[in-house]
Amino acid sequence: MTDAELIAKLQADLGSRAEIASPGPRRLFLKVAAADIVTVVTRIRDAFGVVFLSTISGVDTGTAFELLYHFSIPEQDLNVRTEIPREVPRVASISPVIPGAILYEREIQDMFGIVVEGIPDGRPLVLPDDWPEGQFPLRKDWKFVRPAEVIPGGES
Amino acid sequence: MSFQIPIGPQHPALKEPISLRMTVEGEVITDADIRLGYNHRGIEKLAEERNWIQNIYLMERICGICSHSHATCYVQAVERLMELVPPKRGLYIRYLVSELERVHSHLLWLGVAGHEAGFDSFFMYTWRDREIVMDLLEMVSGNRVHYAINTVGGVRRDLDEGQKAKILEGVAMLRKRSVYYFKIGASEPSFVARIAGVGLLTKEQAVALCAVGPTARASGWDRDVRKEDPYAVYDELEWEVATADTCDVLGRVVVRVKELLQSYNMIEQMVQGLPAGDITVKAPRKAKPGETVSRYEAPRGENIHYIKSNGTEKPERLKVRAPTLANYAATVVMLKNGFIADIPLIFAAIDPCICCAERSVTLVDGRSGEESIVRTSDLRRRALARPANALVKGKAVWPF
Amino acid sequence: MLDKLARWSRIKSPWILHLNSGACNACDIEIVAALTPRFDVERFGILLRATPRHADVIIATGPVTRQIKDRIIRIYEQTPDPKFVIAVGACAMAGCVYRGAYNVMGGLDQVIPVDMYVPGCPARPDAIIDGVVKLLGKL
Amino acid sequence: MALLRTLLYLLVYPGLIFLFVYGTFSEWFDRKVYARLQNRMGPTHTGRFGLLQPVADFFKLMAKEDVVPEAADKGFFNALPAFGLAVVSTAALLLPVWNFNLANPGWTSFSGDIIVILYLLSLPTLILFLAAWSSTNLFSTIGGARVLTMLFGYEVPLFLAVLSPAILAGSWRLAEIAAFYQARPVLLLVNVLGFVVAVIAVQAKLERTPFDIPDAETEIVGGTFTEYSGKKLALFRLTFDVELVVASGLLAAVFLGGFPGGALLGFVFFVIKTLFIIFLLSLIRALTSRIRIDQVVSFSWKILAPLAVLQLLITILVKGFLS
Repeated sequence: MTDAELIAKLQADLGSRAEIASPGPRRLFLKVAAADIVTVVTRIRDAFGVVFLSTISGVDTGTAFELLYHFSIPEQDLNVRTEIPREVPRVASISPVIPGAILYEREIQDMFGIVVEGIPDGRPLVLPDDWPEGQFPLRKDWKFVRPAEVIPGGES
Repeated sequence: MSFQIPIGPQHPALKEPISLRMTVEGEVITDADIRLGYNHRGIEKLAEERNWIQNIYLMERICGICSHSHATCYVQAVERLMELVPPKRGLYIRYLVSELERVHSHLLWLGVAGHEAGFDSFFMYTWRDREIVMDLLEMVSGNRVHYAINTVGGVRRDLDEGQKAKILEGVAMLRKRSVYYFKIGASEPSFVARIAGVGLLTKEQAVALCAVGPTARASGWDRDVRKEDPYAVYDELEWEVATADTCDVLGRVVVRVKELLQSYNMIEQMVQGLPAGDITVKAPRKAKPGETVSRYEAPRGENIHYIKSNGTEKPERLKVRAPTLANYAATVVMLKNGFIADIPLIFAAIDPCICCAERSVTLVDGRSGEESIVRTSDLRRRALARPANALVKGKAVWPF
Repeated sequence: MLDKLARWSRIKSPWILHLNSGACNACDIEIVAALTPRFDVERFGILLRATPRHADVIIATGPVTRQIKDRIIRIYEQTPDPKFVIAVGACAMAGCVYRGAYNVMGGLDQVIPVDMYVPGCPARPDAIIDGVVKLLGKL
Repeated sequence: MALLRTLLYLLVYPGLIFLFVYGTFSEWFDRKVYARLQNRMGPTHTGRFGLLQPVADFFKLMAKEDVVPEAADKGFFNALPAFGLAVVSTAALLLPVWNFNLANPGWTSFSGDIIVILYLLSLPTLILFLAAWSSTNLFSTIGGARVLTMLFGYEVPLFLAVLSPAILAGSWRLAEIAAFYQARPVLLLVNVLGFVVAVIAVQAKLERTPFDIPDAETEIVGGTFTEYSGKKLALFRLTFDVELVVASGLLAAVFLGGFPGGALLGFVFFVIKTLFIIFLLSLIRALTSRIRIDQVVSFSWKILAPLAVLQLLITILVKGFLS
């Protein structure tokens, strides 16, 4: 299936729920609303056989969080994008649909502080155990201040 | 009687820090849990503070074994963002190094598999041969491990005739030796008895759990980014995807051996068909705003970089998904109902590259009992959830 | 006399424990490569041991992540005296490219005392052997 | 004079000092063969050809700090290494190393000493298990359980294999068995099958690849020795070296016709024959990979034990034919 054919089919199937763009060969970007994410993922899994989730990327755009679900099928890369408001960082889990997604959802929870609702096993995990609560390193407004280093054999 | 044994974070079978916690009944594993986070360095945050060129060197240091994979995947993405077309000769040299790296990584893995099975002679022999490919890499790039041969828009060093001849010579030698050793390895009954039928992962499970690379291919799923999404030179070469259908550790060995032989062929084709011309084009300092996804078949499986640019010298967001991470879910399935003795083998069979997987990520957590490496808020909930976690010997002092 | 014997045996039989404190693997594979036929450190009586109780020399790589810091201190304490620590690679010396990242301590000497530094990113096997030999020369 | 002679026997040759020296030498020999088979040099720079390497290891460990884990059973933990060494050294005294007067046996040679030596060789295994158990480390505990499981596997084939030459010789005294085969060397060929079984079983007894399951470092770290350090570890290593000598000496005495020809020639025979067996053991170590514990048990009972029984049958048939 070529890119154009797939776009046409997806557009016909998903209708107004998704905006589809293709910035380069074999790369498709779908934009869906946060509320629709589970529906769309279920639909593309069932109708198009998209079962392989490569990863989920989070981006802090400054005004909102953007989540990208990178799926791959033999010929194309399908990237489903959704935006979540910064004030209410919540998104539904797609783990019931794609079991392999759980790892990436946990990562998102830890690094961005986005609450993934309905995640089967949502223990906080990414960061060290002595990590302070409420600190999310990949948010743009989070800055790391390096503590003073010890100079071995020196003063202090 | 069931009790838990911790494997790691410092364990001789794992050259990298990771913690596996196995619940065992006698010698049989009933449950497995993986806790990462020991190797989390925060590279994705660092990458946002460095410019496009500096990031190449940071990406290389995500992992020492597949350093070229990450750098190449990143450079591919940046070139797409900057709309650069590297010259053909540059691409050939870049992917020549890729295949040499695959050879070194697979030889390394075969040796490690032998070592995990207690077959140290096999380990010594494959690592001796690995030195040949290390020498070739050093000759091509000037470095044994972090090759630093990529740059945005091409590669940094050219090949001359003498080097080409040496590569061909080295590959011919390696092919001869590999074939011989694998015959021996395949006919050593105690080794085969250890790896056949161990760590089963059916094709359905591999698909459901999103396994990648040789792990998926050994379950009969012919997924290879080099074929699916042929980047750069791979559609000009003659090769085929290596698969096996035994779904066990033996199959993973077979897949890697087949890939080695394929790589030797590809290296020869690339050296012989090396086009003339420049090796690099000039790259701008800033990339246009935009985003791209770059895929690359690393020795361990599919490698994905997602890059978003905001038009400055630095990336807005750089996301790395290393192949090992994708295979962890499958590993937990493979470990269940195995023997203690099989843990290192099964775990090694996905060729875990923990530093790759952990440049930012972690997953399933597994510690409990008096060793609180879990958060205290979490401890209570887990204590309630799994009362069977108590240790048989409460006073035991763990060496690790 | 006994002291002399002990010192001689210590120089001749350094058993090492390999410790990865969050390195990128490069130094680690070079350490393992030092065991293999081309470099073969067993010539000098160096053996790679599995547990810290048996080790004399801890060879550590990596910039020390926050998570593994406690483990490193514990392994150091479990190693019986006399013990020596070699920091292999630029990361273990000062953090290398990870310097300034939020999750690394930036060097092994921030956590445990270090006797010898082996530079390089990664350090070559020859350099690692040289480091061990120089350390033994200090005794 | 007799007292001095006995003391000399006990302490110098073939007693403790000789045993320790020869034990370290055989460890060197084993390591060197193993390394050469792997394309490496092995110990080279400690003494001539690295001969002093095991000695250096021993002294270094003796000079190291001795850590006793808090949770360990201290009495057992401290006593067992010395006890193990004592047991294997006692077993060594029973070897017919120097010239025995068959008509007038000394107190180290008596009818039934072959049984005693076999039992004395079983004791280190039990000591190892106790040592592992008393260190209360989880890896050690698993190692200890594996030690016992393996004992269950290899012990019976070893006994059957070693006893069948004795049945053919019609004696339970090592010196007499050796003398029997020295008189009729052709009969040694009858026991070839038993020899193979015994070599494999001894490999298992000494916990070397492919049977190094109790201290498989990639699985359970240091296994039984995880918590041992310093002097105690040194003693355990020495125990294993001496056990290697004793076990190969036993095989040489039973299967290779003993050590004839008086003190000097007997000594030369002893060295040659034991080194030959140690060489075989090193060969097995280099050429195999570690097998699983369940595979050990099934291998022992499905292959080794039937072979040993077959050997026993052959022996009985040959004995009937001879008489």
